[in-house]
Amino acid sequence: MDFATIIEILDSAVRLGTPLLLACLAGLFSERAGIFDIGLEGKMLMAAFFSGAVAAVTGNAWLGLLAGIGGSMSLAMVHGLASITFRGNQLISGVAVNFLASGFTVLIAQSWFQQGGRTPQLSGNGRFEPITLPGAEAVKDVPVIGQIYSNLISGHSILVYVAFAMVPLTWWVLFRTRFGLRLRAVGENPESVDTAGVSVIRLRYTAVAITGALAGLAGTYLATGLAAGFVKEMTAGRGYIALAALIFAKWRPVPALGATMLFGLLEAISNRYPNIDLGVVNLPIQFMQAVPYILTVVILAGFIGKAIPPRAGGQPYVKER
Amino acid sequence: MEKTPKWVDVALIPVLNLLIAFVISGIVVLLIGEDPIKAIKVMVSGALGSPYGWGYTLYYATNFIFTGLAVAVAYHASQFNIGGEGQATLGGLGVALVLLAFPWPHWSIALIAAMIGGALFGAAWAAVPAYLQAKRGSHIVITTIMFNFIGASLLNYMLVNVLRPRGAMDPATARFAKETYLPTFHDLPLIGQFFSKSVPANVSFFIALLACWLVWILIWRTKLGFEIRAFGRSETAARYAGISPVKVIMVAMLISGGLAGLMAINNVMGQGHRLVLNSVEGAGFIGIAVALMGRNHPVGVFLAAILFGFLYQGGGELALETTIPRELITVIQALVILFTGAFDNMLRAPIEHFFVARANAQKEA
Amino acid sequence: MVGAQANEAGRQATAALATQAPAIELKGISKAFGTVQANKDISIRVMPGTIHGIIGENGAGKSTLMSILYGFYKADAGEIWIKGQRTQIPDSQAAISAGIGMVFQHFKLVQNFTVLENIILGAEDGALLRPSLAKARKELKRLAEEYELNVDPDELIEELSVGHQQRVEILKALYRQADILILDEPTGVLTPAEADHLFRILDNLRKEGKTIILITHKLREIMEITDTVSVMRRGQMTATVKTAETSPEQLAELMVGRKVLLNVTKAPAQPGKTVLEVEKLRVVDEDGIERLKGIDLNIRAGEILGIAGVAGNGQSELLEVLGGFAKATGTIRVNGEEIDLTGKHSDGQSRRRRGISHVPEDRHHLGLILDFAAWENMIFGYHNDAAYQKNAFVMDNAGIVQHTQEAMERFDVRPPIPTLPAKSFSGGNQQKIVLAREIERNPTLLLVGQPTRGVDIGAIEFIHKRIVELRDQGAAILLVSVELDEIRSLADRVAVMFDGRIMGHGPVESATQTGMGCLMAGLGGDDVRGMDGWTISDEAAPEETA
Amino acid sequence: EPALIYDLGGKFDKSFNEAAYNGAKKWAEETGGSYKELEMQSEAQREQALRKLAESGANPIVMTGFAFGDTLNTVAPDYPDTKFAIIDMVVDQPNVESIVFTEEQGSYLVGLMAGMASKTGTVGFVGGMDIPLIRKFACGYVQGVKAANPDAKVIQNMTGTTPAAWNDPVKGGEIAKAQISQGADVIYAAAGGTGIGVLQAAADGGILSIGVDSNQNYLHPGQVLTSMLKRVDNAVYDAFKAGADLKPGIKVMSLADDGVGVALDDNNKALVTPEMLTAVDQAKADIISGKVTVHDYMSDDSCPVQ
Ligand SMILES: Nc1ncnc2c1ncn2[C@@H]1O[C@H](COP(=O)(O)OP(=O)(O)OP(=O)(O)O)[C@@H](O)[C@H]1O
Ligand SMILES: Nc1ncnc2c1ncn2[C@@H]1O[C@H](COP(=O)(O)OP(=O)(O)OP(=O)(O)O)[C@@H](O)[C@H]1O
Ligand SMILES: [Mg+2]
Ligand SMILES: [Mg+2]
Repeated sequence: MDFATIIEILDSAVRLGTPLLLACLAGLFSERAGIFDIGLEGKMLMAAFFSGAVAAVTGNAWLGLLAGIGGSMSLAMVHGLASITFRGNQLISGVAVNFLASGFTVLIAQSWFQQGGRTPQLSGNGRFEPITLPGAEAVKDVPVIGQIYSNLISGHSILVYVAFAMVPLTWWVLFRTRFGLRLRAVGENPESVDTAGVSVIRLRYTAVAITGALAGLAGTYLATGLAAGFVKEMTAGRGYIALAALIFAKWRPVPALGATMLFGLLEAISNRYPNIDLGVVNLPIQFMQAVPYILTVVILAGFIGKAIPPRAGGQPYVKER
Repeated sequence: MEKTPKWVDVALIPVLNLLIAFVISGIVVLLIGEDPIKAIKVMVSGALGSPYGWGYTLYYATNFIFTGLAVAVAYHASQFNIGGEGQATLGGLGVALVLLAFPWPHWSIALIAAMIGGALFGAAWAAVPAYLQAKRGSHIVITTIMFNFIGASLLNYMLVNVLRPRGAMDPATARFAKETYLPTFHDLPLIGQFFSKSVPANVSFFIALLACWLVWILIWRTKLGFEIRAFGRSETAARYAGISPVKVIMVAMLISGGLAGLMAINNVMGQGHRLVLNSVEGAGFIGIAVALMGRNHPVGVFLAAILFGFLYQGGGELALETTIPRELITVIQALVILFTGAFDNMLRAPIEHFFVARANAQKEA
Repeated sequence: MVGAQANEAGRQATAALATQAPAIELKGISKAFGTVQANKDISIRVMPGTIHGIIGENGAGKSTLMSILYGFYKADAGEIWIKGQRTQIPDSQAAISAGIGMVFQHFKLVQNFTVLENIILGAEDGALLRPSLAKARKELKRLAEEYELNVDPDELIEELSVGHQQRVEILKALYRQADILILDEPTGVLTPAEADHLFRILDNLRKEGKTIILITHKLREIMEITDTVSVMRRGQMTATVKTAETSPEQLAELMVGRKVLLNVTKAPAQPGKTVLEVEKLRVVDEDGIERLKGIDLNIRAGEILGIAGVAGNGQSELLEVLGGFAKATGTIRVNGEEIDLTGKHSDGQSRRRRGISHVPEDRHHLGLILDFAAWENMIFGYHNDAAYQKNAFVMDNAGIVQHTQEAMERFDVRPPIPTLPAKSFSGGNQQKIVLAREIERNPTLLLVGQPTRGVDIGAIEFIHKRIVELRDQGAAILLVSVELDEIRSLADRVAVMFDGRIMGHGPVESATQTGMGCLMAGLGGDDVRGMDGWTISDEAAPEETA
Repeated sequence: EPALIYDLGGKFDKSFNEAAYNGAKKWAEETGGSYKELEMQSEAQREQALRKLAESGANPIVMTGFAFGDTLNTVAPDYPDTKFAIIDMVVDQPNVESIVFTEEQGSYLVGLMAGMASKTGTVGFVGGMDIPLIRKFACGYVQGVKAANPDAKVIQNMTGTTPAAWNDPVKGGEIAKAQISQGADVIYAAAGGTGIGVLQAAADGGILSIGVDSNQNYLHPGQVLTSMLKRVDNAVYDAFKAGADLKPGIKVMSLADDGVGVALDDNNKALVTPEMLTAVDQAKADIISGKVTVHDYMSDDSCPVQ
């Protein structure tokens, strides 16, 4: 395997890891605030559809982005209503959100475009095209550094750079701002926040809304960056992988970057080398596909560093029994 | 809270929630420019209007009874088994392996063996998450989700690389021997004359009914059920009483996984006659809705399974008879889960408030 | 406000104010949780610069009332006046603005945050944390000096002892410049030394002119520190009196609604052979903290051993180990046979088969399953007994209901309806169900924890009578209670626990109030040595060093 | 009333199933008749879908895709009076017409063009689900490429092992990008809906692509070299037209009877050089005359060239 191939695989890993990263950070906000979210998949799917649809109709990817975020946020609000206002079971709500998105996107897509649940093919401004960073062309032939810069770092869609920027931003918000302090507190012990005179409900809704926005970015990237339009079930389990990455990263932003890129890399490798022959064993593609889930179970089992979720996670905040 | 009559909890609230889900589904149908009334008509006549429709409705219901019971049993032990999908998938593998392994002389013998195979494989797929929950406190919801995906990959591997007959293109096993085909409703005495040869409902339906009864006995009549319920209601009290949490979680999840795996006698052995990818078709997830609606009671599970069987079959007909895509069913299903599950308190709180106020008023008087 | 003069001035100012308006005035507060009327038409006034005590049985509604004052719950009816002003307190933010701070019975701290982070939570100065943290650090230092409230600002809460956590809670309130401080049962979790320290702090705060409401179950504390005291019973305020003008006896009577019988009439014990022998019993909990540090004790047939001590000194763990749901090292013998402490037979079922019955301290979380019907609760823990099975497969539900009906009648459970869920019974009747279940087995050894907590006086007498009856039938009984009076009136012998050890044990007759009090604090001075027939542990520190 | 069942890729996959749809549409427009159609949602519902249509009296019932083979084999005998047609699979039943195509021939032709159009000497192939049928495409393609340039390298990838491989444009795009980075400058996608992602990635990467089944030249005008036409539309049209008189047995649609071919239209006019045209015409004539035989992978499950 030569250097160019490695760069190419890493490049692919970045592209495939980006939706996971955005979705993972999305989940991070919600779960850090004590709202479990297994509905990331649904929110991404909804965003993928609305961004694809609006971008197709208007020919403007930015409008698509807005619509995608809107679609994802509306599901986030359903989840918020269920988990915060009605104090329902967050897991059940997540399951419902996934189904809702899965059915609703196809239903609407079919009604709007009559293309069997897909949106028209996007082109030109309807997509977030790759951006060539300044100087990338110039240094293309400089060995190693130049190759890394022009082939790996440059040449992604704007949403990829947004996703990467979200990592330090998320860290900063979470650990360096008042909002972050309160958000973490509400996921650990909502009573502490409530008795400190801060509204648990408002905090949690804000968190859920941020989750919606980030999951919206993730879905939009799928439909308008990675692909050129929406097809049904195009998230293909990425929401669950993002959830796995979140656990893998123990609900922390920087490890989330590592986990999602690892899972992106696994996908990139299995794209290029469907069967990996290790000499002793031949790893079939199905194994490669299952690796993120297997790793997550191992982490959950606590054999390699235990993943402890936010203490109040999954429980509705109920003052009166 | 105990002042609210029981019928409110088991009947009124679920029915109202269901109504809301249906009304919103109707609005969705309107939104996509179709006629909801017509949609209902098509669904009702397609699913319930003929023996053909019933044959399919009951076939689907059979699947949902198994997965619904699976969710319910685990729920009584306060375990949210979201892995019914994976367990049923593996159950299918178990059934297929059993049926392909031997030249079974008669369906009845094959059925018993297949039941053991399906249940064992389903239980095995629940065992790891159960063990991790019991021993290491790993959140069972997340591990069972992960196991759904791992199970799908495993089945994919088995079908593509191991079980696919030579020269065949689709990832599926060979057909089972004719001797192992389960009698369908058409083949049964008395009712056979009403059903055509093509209906898939088969003797598994009666096994599902039996499973309902056995689950009822288990939960409400046996020592084990007592321990499961006690643990489910109060883990600390169960420990005080000397009930082993590990035992209860393991046993409940193994039974749950086994029930989900048993579903395969219906869809794989009874209908498909071979194992294909995704033969479970989301029944594992529907089991959650079924258990929620059925309030985790076998009778409720049975009724809810019939309802979802109706939705499933009716939805299939919709796709055929109208331009409404079959995904409408997914939406209805989502809304039912949402309203009977996650939004349950929306109606419950005001209704209970009403009854509490009434109780207080009576107390005053 | 540094310096004695300023202090003096402040006190005078508040004293002047005291003659004008109460710091707090509640008028007609009512609150219901579902069908439970937790507070009913409650009115009280508290003057500034005073400490006001509130006492009442468990469930009387004390915490609820204070939570309403703090905006944590919303009252169904009533008015709140702060410093002479009608004040709406819809949420805690409003309470904080009105200068109210509260230390809850169950602390509201974020376990994996530092002290500093907990302090500023909700009281940050701006959108960024850094300046707030710096300011809080400085302020904390000042407060620590002023009120002897030392805590390491960078320590995680989960690393702190309970006493220190409580200091953080107080600091939280002071940081928010509270001049009205509510403390809900602050000493329940403290060692006597910590409690004394707390009272010194409270005294300092009072001198500063702050108003304090102190909820406690301990009459001693009320008498020691409060200026005025209110008594609550069943959601109502039954009396408010000046502390100086009342006595513990009067308060106790007000609390339970009638004269308290301090003694149970019982015949002298007729101890038989030794039933329970415990040697070198040690328990280490999940966090690695040693909860029992080598317990030795024994109980003979026909006697009641009372375990006294401040809650949290290992009594609960002792019961849990004996009852079979906590692991331990050491030896336990029942009727000479050693009991499995860690292996396959170390569970509650095996203990029950050996004739050990257990009435747990916490009936809601351990003793009962509130959603289960009375008949199910009546066999809970004994459900595997052959007597309750119809055949190899199913249980004899009808038979169990019948049996329950009879037991309920014998134990005067009201209403005697076996199919009613446990949660529909009142606390006293719930406790009777648990007792019926455990006592009806005729155990050789009965473990009882807090048998009359939150139970009304009529039921208390009944329960005490049944326990003594059981003793007279020859059972060995281990009684754990935080109520010294209960220990005194029921037990034949007393052992005092402190910090996971038995500090001393001896006959109840020679136990003096002060002597036991010293042992409960881990002290072993002259008061203790003077008790006839008592064996005192070497661990008990001579009084002077404390 | 005839009926058409689409496979999992869905009616509008812009490829295989869409070709079938176009055939049915053409028939409906010409005859003014109406037909029933059904899209498969899941593997397990094949049988119900077939039976449903058969029960409803539809005749003939046409289905696209080999995956129906096994199911049809059990269902067809139950409805002896109904005629079935299955595309891409041979089902030996008295009331079934099995329609198969000589995809290796069409793929040979586009391979020829790819080999000529490639400047790097490296071309790519992206298949859908890894099954003999798709290897047949690949093998024909490689033979064509080598005929034009014996030194050319062909990078081959399959998208997956399950039917989901027909409908994963994101993965298709990633595979195409990988091939581009390995030097491929023409990529042939035989992957149903997944191919859309391949064509997109090729267009984004500034290289040429080759579509499949339907004429996909229009998707990226000037960037799709050509499309390997598989006249599924004709097959459906013919079956519908035959109606109840559909002739059971195997029907092979080959280059000779325009069953397969290459798409030439305004969209790729500029890309197709006169030399290419000549070569394609020559090869076509040679294949039809038997002078050139293109190896069929499925005849012996192997391919002589790589
Ligand atoms: N959040 C709640 N929801 C429902 N009922 C409650 C709630 N909090 C308290 N109660 C009920 O209100 C009554 C009063 O409870 P409260 O906690 O105020 O008592 P308390 O006097 O503080 O008792 P303790 O001495 O045990 O702390 C009890 O019957 C209790 O069960
Ligand atoms: N946690 C609870 N959940 C639901 N209802 C409760 C709860 N606690 C108490 N109740 C209800 O409130 C009523 C009064 O309960 P409570 O324990 O205050 O009784 P009580 O008057 O103190 O009686 P007792 O003197 O026997 O303890 C009970 O009959 C019961 O129906
Ligand atoms: Mg209290
Ligand atoms: Mg009470």
